[in-house]
Amino acid sequence: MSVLEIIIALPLLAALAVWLGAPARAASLGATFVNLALVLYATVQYAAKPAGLAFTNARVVLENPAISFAVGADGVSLILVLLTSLVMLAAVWQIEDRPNIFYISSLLIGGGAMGAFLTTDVFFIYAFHELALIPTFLMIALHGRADAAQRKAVAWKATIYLGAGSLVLLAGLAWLVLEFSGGSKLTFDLEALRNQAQLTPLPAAKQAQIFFVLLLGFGTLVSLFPFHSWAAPAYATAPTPVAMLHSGVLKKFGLYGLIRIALPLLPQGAQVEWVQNALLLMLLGNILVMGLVTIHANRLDDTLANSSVMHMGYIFLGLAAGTEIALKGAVLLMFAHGVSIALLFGLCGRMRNQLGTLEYNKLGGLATHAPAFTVLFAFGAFASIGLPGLANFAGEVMVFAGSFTEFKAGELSNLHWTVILALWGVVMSAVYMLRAYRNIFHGSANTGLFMTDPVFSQRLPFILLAATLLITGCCPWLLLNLMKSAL
Amino acid sequence: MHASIILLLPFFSALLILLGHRQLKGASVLISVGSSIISFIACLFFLAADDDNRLLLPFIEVGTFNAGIDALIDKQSRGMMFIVSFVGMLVHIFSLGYMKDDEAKPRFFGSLSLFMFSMTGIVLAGNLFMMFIFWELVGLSSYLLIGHWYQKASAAEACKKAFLTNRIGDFGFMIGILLLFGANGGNVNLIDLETAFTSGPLRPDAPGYSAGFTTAAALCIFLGAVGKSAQFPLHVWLPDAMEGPTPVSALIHAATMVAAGVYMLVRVSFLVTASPLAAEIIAGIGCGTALLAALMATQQNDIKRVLAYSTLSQLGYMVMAVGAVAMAAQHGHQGAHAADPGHPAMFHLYTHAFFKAMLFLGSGAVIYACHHEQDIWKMGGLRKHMPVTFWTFAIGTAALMGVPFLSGFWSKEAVLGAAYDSGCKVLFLAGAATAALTAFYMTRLLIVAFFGKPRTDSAHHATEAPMVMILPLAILSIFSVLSGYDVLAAPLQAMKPPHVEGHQTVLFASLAALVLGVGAAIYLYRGKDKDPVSIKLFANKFYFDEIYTVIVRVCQDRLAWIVTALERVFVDGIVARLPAAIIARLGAATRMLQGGHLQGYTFLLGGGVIAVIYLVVFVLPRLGH
Amino acid sequence: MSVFTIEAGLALLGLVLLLVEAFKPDISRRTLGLTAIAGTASALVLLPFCGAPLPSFMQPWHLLDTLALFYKGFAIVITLLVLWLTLECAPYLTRFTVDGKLAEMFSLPLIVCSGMMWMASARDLVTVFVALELITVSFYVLVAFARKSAFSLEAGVKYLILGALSTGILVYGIAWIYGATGTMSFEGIGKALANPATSKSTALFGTALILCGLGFKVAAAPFHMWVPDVYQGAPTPVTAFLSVGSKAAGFVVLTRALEAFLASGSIISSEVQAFLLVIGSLTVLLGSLPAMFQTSVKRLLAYSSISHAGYLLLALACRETARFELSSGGIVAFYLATYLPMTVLGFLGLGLIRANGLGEDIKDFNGLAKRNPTLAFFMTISFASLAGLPLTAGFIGKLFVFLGLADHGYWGALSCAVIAAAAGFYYYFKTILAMYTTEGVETTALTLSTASKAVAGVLVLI
Amino acid sequence: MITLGHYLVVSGMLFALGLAGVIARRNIIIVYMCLEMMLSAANLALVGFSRYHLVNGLPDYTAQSLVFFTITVAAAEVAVGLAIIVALFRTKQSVDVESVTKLQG
Amino acid sequence: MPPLLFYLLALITLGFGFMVVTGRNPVSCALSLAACFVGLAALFLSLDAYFIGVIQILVYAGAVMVLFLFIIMLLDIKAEEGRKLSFAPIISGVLVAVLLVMQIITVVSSSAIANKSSTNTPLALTESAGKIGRAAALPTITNDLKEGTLPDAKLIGFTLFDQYGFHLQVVGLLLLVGTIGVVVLSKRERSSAP
Repeated sequence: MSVLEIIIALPLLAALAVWLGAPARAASLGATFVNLALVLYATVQYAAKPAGLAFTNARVVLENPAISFAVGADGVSLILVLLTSLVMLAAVWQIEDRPNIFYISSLLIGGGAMGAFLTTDVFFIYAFHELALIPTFLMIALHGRADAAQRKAVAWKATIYLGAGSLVLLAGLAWLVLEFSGGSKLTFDLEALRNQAQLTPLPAAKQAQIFFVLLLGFGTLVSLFPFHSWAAPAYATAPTPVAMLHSGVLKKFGLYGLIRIALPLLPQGAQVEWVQNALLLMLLGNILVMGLVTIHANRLDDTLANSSVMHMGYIFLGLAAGTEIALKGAVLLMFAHGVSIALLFGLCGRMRNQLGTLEYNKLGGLATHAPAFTVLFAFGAFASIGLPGLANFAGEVMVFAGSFTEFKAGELSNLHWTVILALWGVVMSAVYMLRAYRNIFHGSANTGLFMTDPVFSQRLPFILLAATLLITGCCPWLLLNLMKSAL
Repeated sequence: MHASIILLLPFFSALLILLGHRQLKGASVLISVGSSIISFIACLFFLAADDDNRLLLPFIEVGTFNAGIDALIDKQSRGMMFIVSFVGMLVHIFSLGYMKDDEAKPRFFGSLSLFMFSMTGIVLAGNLFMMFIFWELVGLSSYLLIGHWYQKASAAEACKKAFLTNRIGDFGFMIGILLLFGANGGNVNLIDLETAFTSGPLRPDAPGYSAGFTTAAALCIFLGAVGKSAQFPLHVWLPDAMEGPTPVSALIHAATMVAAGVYMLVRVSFLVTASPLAAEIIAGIGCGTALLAALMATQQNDIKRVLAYSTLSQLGYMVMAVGAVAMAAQHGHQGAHAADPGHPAMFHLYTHAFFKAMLFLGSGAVIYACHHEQDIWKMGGLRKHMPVTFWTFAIGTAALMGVPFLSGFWSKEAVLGAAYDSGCKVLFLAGAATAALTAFYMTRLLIVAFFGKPRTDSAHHATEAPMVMILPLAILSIFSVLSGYDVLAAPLQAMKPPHVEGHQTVLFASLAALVLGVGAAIYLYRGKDKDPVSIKLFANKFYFDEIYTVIVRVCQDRLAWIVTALERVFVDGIVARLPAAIIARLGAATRMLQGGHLQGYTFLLGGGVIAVIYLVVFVLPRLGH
Repeated sequence: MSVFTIEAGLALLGLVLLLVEAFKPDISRRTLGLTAIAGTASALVLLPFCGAPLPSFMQPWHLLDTLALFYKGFAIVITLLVLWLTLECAPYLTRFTVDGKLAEMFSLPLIVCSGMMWMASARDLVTVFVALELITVSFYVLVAFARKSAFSLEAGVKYLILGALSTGILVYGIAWIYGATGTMSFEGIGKALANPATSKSTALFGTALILCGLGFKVAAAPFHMWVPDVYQGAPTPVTAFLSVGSKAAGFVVLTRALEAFLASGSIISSEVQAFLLVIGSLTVLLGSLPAMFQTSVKRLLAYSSISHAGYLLLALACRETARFELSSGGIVAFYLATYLPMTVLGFLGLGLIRANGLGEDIKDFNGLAKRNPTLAFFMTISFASLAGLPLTAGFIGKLFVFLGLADHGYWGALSCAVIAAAAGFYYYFKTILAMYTTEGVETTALTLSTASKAVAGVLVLI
Repeated sequence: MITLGHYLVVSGMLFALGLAGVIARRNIIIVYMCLEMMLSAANLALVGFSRYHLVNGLPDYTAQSLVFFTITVAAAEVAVGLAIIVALFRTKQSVDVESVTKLQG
Repeated sequence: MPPLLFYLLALITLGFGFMVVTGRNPVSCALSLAACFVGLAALFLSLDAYFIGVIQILVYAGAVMVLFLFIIMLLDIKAEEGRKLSFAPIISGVLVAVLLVMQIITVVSSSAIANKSSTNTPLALTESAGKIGRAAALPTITNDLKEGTLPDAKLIGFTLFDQYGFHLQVVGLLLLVGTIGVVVLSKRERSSAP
């Protein structure tokens, strides 16, 4: 019995309990609190001796093909689990007088993400993610913020995209399993596969093919350009907790999968020329195209949703660079982006509930009446445009630096040009974020739309996230130490 | 030790104030001012500290990449540190009076402390990443301070503009840092970089040296300075930044932050020196900015804007000096104007900091006295109403014009000297012209605002500002007189360049320019109630804002619109809608099979059998295995 | 004690029930049903203890290997469930039967069950034919059983004509195979096919016909077109029985026949294999694509069962596996084993909703989550599993199929399967979504007998 | 010279004839007759094969017993089938295949 | 057997079969089906399958046909005179049939066993008398064989009860099910429900 198993089980059990009629808010909050505590405990434990997989434990499910419910955590997964438990706590906390299904789905999504991040068996990694997708879809379709027809359409779009993506992913994983199962038995155990991959590495060309399939599969889940068009409407429509959890946490699964499965098993796959160029093109699409799209958005939720698509580009950049610095930067960025976007979506949800609209030309001067709210929002906004001192900066700068480690004075490779263009994306994100900030909070207070600060207890979840941003922004090494031996 | 106090004290006060100002209302002001005073005292000790470069805080250490918060303590940082903390303290004190009845005082002082923190960071920065971090943070604090009165649309726009313009600069800065980072094997520590460029792998005669790279790196870094120090073409934000409270303008947009660009350039002057092309471009842009800004200044009517443009042109001066010195160095005039011990740009920065801060504070006092009236044509005759302000203001003006034996005189001469040595006459002449223009518009300002008779009753009832505001003015005026002399310069490590002889031309030029400018101004403006000359081009700042608006609208909004449309149509259409449609068609088609007619089914069944037999018996065997 | 006892016993029980009902008309249907259930249950309990070797005279046509045992157990389980489902649905079934009598609904399944068990261990075509016909004829009766409902009757007619047609094809095929190989036992056929002297075209002709005949039974395209209509028309328990029981029966025969056709060195193996691939791919597509536009859940399930048959065929196609020990027989068995609970669960929900006086359209599922969370929960699980969502049994089955195909490099078939699966996500989720949409027409709480709760719970656990 | 081939062709034609009838006719009873024809065609093929597949000099009677079963089964099928048809006629007053087209799509 | 006879029988079978398919009046269809089956039975006889031939006549031409006729009469189904026939099914039916026949002919012509005939594979009755295995238990069979007559019925009977005893049971069960079915499906509702 490993602590990780409790961490995974807790939210799911809580969800079940709520379904069976336990007091929703109490149960959920309790579960998430304990969960966060456990995660922190595990993190501290691990930080003491950050090496390899910890808290491992495996229960055999099937003999042949060998599938076992194996858990284990290293720095990367711990960071993501920390993210999950933080966001889940905040998401559950900020729910106000909503039906139980809000709590249930939040817990399910959170628990699914936990499972995906903590299991070390390809089968379960995949399975848990899918498990988390269902409530997302249901919630968008049932409690989304649009008229029934529209939100159903949005939900369908998301589901079809994600479903298709998952199937491509499944194909890719199946291919991996078939290639790397040593002996005459299929095995899904990541460690076994990795060992086999090290024993008998594939020719680079083949690695490239498999990697590309995985990239498409995972990429669709992360809204990699041009498979992104599900994301923005989905987030804009999704109920607040779902938007927070999916954009903040669940979306990171694809990247996690690439880092955890694709890169170790196919070390040369990402570096093969055509794959890398394709990836660079796609992520530029994310950054530049989506950047412009975001600039064009004129509602807060659109801006946020598109921006969260855009920022994936930087994480992919980290993967494309593939150096240790860049990868760790990418992980850091995943964490940072998760927290910041969750914070922003949470606040955005509050605004929508109180004001009923998010259109820039209808808003203005909110800072006058809701200063605390403004400060919290500023934390999120400035974090997401990569202001130093807030979490995202460290990640971004590491990604950039990591892409420049093998740079010879004089010649710039495609990667370097991509980085330079990506840097322009930073400017663009400043453009739209400040525009949003100025239109909503600055200017003369619009008397028609009036909003006050949330009560303190409702401020706490956001404060939690903001504090996380600040702390990890000032001391990124706290997280980096966890990854000493990883990657 | 001192370094960390100076750095962290304002940080914590800022944090405390910004997060908890609801709880500690008035106290926040005291905290901020107190911290500024303490750090000034600490800074005095700091002046005596000896050179070193030690890590204060860890930030990122991964593999070859470690960007810590480290302090590079040397002559330059010490001197700059003094300016920052000294002017900063005075501005804090001044603000006590100026912001007395502002309901958002805590926010103001909190941001001020935040600025002190970030500026300190820039000054102490020992590596480029750290410098970038604080580079951005000063951007933030200036954003907050410019937008202090965010209810005013103009202020809201101004702070946005400032931040974005700076972002563009930072874009270049970051690229430059990355280039250096990559080229120097992940080490961007200033000292190591210097060694790398002078004697290390990046020196001109090293194998695999690429001039293009050096120039590119230099220019990218310079772009950062362009943004921060508001050089052409990114200068547009500074005048608008005057929307912020006047003390802010004095501290940030005159004395310190905008000077950070110059400071940074001096820090990396080895890089500039390494690339002739870069040096020329920098010098060119510098003097261009100086000239243009001076021209614009001559037609401004808002007292703060006049000062703002003057700041622009002075910054141009400094940048030009950086370039010029580098060019001179390339021509072999080593020693004379080398970056160490004294750099003309730094020296001018130093003197300029005092008198320009004083001028701004003076204007602040004036505005305060005139109930936030900023149009100089609505003032007049203030000399009698507020004598102290007048005299300090006059001293400042004189210093700025470079009246002999005032601090400005020495520094300006040093800069012109550098321009002269650079071997490029254009620089020198432009510099001289700028000096003349400076004299002209400052005199104009002085005459219009302080002489003659009051033109409005707000000017009529103007009274002397309170003590807290007078005091800093007085102190600053002293400095702007003396800071040119070794008396102050030496202990304060102003990096005063040795006053080299043999620059008669320079001396005469500056004097001539002075006389010319002042004469013209007096002749034109004496006792006038409205502007006798009006040159639309200058008044409208060469229509830069208009041009930029167009560019932004075309290159950003239109483009965004188009791209969005394309994204919706193509990406979404091809990736999502098309396959969906195909599948739907197929589904409908297959559904047709289920007509519900028994005959149809039997036919299908029979046909199926035929087909299967055909396939299995006649086709597959042919295909072989 | 030998398996035969159980098989005969079940059939006998069926007859006894009939007699009882005939001579004691006032006996309550509940007693009848419970007796039948009890009998089946006891059979299930006894099954593991039937290791005893068969009497020698049965050896030639009665094979008793693990596969046979598995399918026997399978048959008993599904019969049990169907009987119980009948009991659950009795209230509205009786509305369509003559005099509200249901006795045959309890006895015929027992006979069918024994038929299936015989089929499971058939080792020659004669036995297959006889057992198959026993099942088919009983199903003619069962499908048309609720004959006062026009649908049931129409379904009966369609099933009758098409079924008889397929029987004809099957017999003709048997004739040709016999002609080509001169024997009817599977081993004999296998041997004969391994012998190059055998006339290939004749053998292929017979094989093709037989495969068509069996393809009809397992609802393989293009012989699937009866499935939606019949499934929709038939009484729900019968539909469940058809979609699981008769399909399973078809597949066990198919497995046996293929063992013969694809015996090592068989001259026609490659053709048969290719044929299976083609048919399988066709089936998954023709099953899932039309399903996307169905409004009746029952019909939807029918289509889904077609596509599942497709997956099973594909599984059969990956015969001797390239590298990994995934025997296609094993995969098929596993797939069916997982397919049983989820399908029955689906039909259970359907039946219960029907029993509560609602229709079988998707919109009748609206707000089910409100009206009866438990049932909604079970249904969700079942549909998710049918869709092959991870962590559900259905996923593993599909995964195996995919793995097998990928392992052999049958990329075309694999892509078809993937497309079908994607479509599957769509229409299953459509139903799930309906269950949770709050704009339910009326929110009358559905009643759900504890027994059914229990059984459903068990099914979910599996 | 009559060979097995002749018989097979005849049975095949009969089979095809039946199939054609099943497809073409609308009267269910006649459709059913055609089905019976197909079964008999199969029987003919079986008997033919059994005659020419001698086991130690005698026809192979396993095949013939299958024929026997087929006939019996056919009889049973006819019984049930006709019962269903009668039921149909009772409700629909018609035995036209076009009278059962409710279930579709 | 003389080819002529064979062709005659074939003609009878197929001809009446054709009439079944084309006939407008159900009764005539049923009758021609009966005739077709008689022809078929004759073909069986020509294949030395006397027993099968006989039961073909008894069961089919007798029982089944009577059943058909009975039902037709019972429901007194009108002839399809008035109704104009729809061509699509007919054409498709013909098409399928033609194709099938073509395929069968190709297969038959291509397979070796097809040209077995009573000359190249004659029945060897007397020789086989010795080696009929368990059937020898019945002396009559052996005797008949020794006399050179084919004890067709006896041999079938023996096979049925020796090898296929179980299947007989199953078929019996099947018939029973059929009966049940008929009862279930065609019993009238008791009008006076108590």
